[in-house]
Amino acid sequence: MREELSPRGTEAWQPKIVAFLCHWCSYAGADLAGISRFQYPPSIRVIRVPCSGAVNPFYIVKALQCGADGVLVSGCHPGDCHYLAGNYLARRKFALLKGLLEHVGIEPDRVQFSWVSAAEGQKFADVVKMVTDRVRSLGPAEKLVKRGRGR
Amino acid sequence: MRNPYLPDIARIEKIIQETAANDVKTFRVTFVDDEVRERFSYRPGQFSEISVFGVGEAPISITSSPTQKGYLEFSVKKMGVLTTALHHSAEGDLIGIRGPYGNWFPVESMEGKNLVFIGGGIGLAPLRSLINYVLDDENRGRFNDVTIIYGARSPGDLVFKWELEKWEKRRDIDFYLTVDKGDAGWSGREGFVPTVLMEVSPSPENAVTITCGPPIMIKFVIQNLLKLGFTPAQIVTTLEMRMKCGVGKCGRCNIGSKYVCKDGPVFTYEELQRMPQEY
Amino acid sequence: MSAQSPSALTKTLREFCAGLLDEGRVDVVVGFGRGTLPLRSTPVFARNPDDASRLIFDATCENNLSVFVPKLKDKRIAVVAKGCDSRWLNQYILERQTEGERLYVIGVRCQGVIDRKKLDAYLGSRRLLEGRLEEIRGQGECGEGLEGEGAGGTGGVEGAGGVKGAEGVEGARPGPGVSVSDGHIKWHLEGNDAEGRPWAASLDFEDLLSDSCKVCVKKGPVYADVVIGENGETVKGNGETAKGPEREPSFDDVKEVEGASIEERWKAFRSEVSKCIRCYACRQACPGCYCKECFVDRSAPRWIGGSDDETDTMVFHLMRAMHLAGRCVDCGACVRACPMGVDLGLLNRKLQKDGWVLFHHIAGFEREGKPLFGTFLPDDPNDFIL
Amino acid sequence: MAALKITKMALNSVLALMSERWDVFVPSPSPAPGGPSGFRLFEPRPMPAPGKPGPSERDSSVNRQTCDEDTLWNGTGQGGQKGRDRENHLPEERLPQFLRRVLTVKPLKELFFPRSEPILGYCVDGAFGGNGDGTGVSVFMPEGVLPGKPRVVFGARPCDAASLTVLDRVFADEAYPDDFYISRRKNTIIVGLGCNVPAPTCFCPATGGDPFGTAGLDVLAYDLPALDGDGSSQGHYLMKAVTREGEALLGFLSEAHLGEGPSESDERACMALEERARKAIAAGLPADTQSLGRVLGGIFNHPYWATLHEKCLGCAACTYLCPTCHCFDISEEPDPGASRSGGESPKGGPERPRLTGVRVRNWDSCMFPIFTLHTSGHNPRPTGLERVRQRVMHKFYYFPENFGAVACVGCGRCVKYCPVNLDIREVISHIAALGGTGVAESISA
Repeated sequence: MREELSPRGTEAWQPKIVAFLCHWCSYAGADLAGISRFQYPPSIRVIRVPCSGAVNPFYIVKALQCGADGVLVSGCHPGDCHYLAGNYLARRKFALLKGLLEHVGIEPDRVQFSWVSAAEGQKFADVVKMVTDRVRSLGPAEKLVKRGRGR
Repeated sequence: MRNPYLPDIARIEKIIQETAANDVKTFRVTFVDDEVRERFSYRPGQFSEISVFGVGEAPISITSSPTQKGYLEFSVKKMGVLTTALHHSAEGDLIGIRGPYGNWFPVESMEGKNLVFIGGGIGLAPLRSLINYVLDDENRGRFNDVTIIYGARSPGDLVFKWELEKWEKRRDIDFYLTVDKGDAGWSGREGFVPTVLMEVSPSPENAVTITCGPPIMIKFVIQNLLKLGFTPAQIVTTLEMRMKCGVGKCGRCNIGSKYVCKDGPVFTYEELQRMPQEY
Repeated sequence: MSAQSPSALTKTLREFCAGLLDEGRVDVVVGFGRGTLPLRSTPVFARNPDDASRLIFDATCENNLSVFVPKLKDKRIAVVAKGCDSRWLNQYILERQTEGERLYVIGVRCQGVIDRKKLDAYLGSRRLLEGRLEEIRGQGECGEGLEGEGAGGTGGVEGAGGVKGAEGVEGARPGPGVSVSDGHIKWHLEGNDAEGRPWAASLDFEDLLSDSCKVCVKKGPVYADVVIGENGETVKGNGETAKGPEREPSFDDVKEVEGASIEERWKAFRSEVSKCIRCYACRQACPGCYCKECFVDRSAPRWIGGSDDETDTMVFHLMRAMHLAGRCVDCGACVRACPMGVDLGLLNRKLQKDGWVLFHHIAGFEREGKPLFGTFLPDDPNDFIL
Repeated sequence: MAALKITKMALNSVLALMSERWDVFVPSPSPAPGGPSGFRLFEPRPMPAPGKPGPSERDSSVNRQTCDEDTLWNGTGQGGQKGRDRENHLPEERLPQFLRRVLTVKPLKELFFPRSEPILGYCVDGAFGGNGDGTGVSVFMPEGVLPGKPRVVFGARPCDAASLTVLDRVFADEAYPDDFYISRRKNTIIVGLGCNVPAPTCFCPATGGDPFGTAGLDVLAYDLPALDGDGSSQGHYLMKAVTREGEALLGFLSEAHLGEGPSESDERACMALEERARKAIAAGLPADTQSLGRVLGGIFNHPYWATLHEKCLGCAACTYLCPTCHCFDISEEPDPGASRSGGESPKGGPERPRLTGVRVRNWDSCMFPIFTLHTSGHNPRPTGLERVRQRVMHKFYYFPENFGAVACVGCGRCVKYCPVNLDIREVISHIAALGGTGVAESISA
């Protein structure tokens, strides 16, 4: 079934996931995952941000509108924020945004949040794998995706 | 189907950096289609809607003169979304152009008269079209004395320097170049354009003055012209407004009963006085 | 609308505001006046004692007047404030949009305001030429309006086309400052039908009540310099803010949607959004939308397109709601302002519910401190995070 | 065929028959705002088998009386069908009752000048340089923009139809004719429905209109109520042709034997309806708007504007719902995934750099601050004062000066839907009164 949704038809469909990674923890965690050669699916498109608290909920919605099949926002663990409380503040926004998107019918698994520290290369790989699996099982995003009208 | 919003494709042939800060560039463009190139005729003072595809459109006055055949020139200051995109263009890029739109400087009624051009900064762009038209060998005889007063904030902000040099050398015009404040390399005049205007003190007799520049400059230039005895009908300027359609429909350049894109952009001060002060 | 003697509340309001202006204690009173249509009010800016005679307060006073506060240049502003209006005035102070000293809050206890779209829906092709609120005394003679189920709403109209409904009127007391707790307040409507024949009906108060008013948690002001009561009495404010809602917020409507499947919810959202024409009446009517430049108006970067693309409209509504999360006081002004009948409450109320359930937060009850998103607790919900 | 009378019961069959030749538009139900929200394409139900006529008076005995419009109402109570199932599918036989609701929320202009429409599509190859030889950039008409099939609108009110004669002046001007609008105008036949009982917000006579005015219409229909003993349960529509196109339409229907010619008593009934409507609307009319320009010309700086705009919220409900407001924005809609530098191609699209997209025109409003905002930050109309003044001035002074007609048809939508009850009728009367007191002259002097 999923294969049919693949634009190329032959290989397994790979979702596109926009990942907003905080510079201090999760981005470094992703780096470590790479250096450590932990395998994870090539599904994410990383956008480095100074802090998860700097991720305006708008960015997430906008990513979905631009055709992301999923969005992952990852920051430092609570208490570890480089800016002291950025991730705590972000958490409230994300909790409400996640609820709102679900409320209007966006599949909850499309938007995910995680805390990944600079030392958690393996966790980063696991998170990406988990998020990718969940999004893959949902199939390509259809809702909220803006379609072109030109030729 | 007549689609008044369909632009013609033109190629950017040449990009000239005008100012030291590189915030003004002149684009010389040629229509890709020969037929369009033939058809596209305009008068000094008119403007075109320039498209950068994927970004949008903006009204830009045509700074070349109709006497310069085969191409159009637009001088653009980097201000908003469209002009920034245009500044990022390279020679050879393709853009869209529709027009020409709007009215033009009343060239016929200027014949036989003394012309006083007063420009400030990028405001020289629309004047330049008329200046070059008047200075063209075929036309020069139809006009009397030509005086040009042009200034900018600093030497680096002067535009069309490559052409100003030519004007300075011409003996059939009085050309006054000034900057608000000079720099180490500046040996020319210093002073605000309205002040220089009073120094030059052109006679209103049998004269028409054409002015364009920043609003604050225009304000004082007009005040001084009136002091010099010019009547509002002798003062011609060109207005800037936010525009979209260029064909008098979308409504945003509406001032009183006028649409700047259709009834303007060229107005005499006499006409402006009759219009609401909403520009 | 025929002349109706002003209610006790309105009388006191006029006298009181005339006094305030006369003494120069405020420069302007922002209140409501009688509008040009039946059951319609309009904002009034009274700057001298004579203007104050135009003021009214009743259940037609549907705007959230606090929206005018940031726009007014007057030094000292009095605002006739319902519960929800006063909550936004608090919020303005909390968000540092105005100084508390600049405001003089004239609190009025509100029984809820009319939703004109419900009235329109009820009227159909009939014309409303006159409308007023009446108190019906005596049990069992309530006329025949809609089924008065608070949570119903889909009930059909029976017998409302005739004049029968008015029969129950015994002693009509003008003005809505009356209590609805006995359920005997009626909207009295008169007009003519599509054939030009006269017509009259009487509807239960709840039938035309704005949805947000039905779940109102604070009918009176949360903070007031003075409160004018239903019978025209004035009570000086004690300079304190109400501690919290009068009753536990209820979110049955949100829960109902939450009970629907994800696809049903998506369908409902799409259907609501499809009505939107992007006139931004919701934004302009909302006291919370005071941004100098709205994200939809930004050109660089341009966040959302201006066409009728469905996803752009969706993003507009989602982000508008999100921007009001923790700030929206559920005054319903946006819903009432929308000419197209978009159910903006669908989004606003969900965020209120989550704010309440997850953070025990409800907006507009504080003048000091931090807004919901300006603060946090270490043990805020974390279980949704991987 | 100059006039044709059909029973309301036959309306459905009439519309269905028309649908064979035209795209037929009728007011569309939307229970939330309480009335028709706009116009929608009429989709005929499958026609009954030959020999069995469609709904007619004969089967009207089947409980048609219960089709009282009250039952059309879907309440919007809290906790009801909130946010769901609001797409009310109006049974077609209820259309006649539905049509009695005076006005759609969205004006008729929507069918000619949509809220949003692509005005061109573009395709740019090879980043922005094209193919290097001047080719590779093309602009074209986007598909599906212009209507193919000719159209009929049934049930437009005379004010809405009159608004088209206002819009014609803008879009069908000689210098820059706008074929998006013109082509739709040309291929649309408008059957109007006179207003038996105008709404309390109606004021068309003050703008030169009439509840039974024919400006902009091809056919004017009269809603003749059922009379005792005439055998119809709901009455008739008497349709009178206004233009040749209207005549042809009625001829087409007449050939299908869907109606009959009107009798003398029908004519009298029409006259009676007109008289009654005119009488009803006469009460509470504002001052006549046609001579308002004379006053407005002198009160540009009057203090009235400062008080008038104060309650205006600055939304576009009035302008978007106005049948004559025509300001628009042109905005770029590049296809997602396409970018200037090429970038990632859209899903399933070609892999080489290519920019595609459309340029769209959308309704815009002089009530918005950014409408006139220059890039420099300068705004010629910086506050609500200038913007509200512009709206009034444009409708009653500037537009008449340019086109010889006021840009208002008195439909009353802005009165009804203004969130703060800024009633244009009050404004009109106030301004007229300023003229009467000589204020205008003294100020302009």
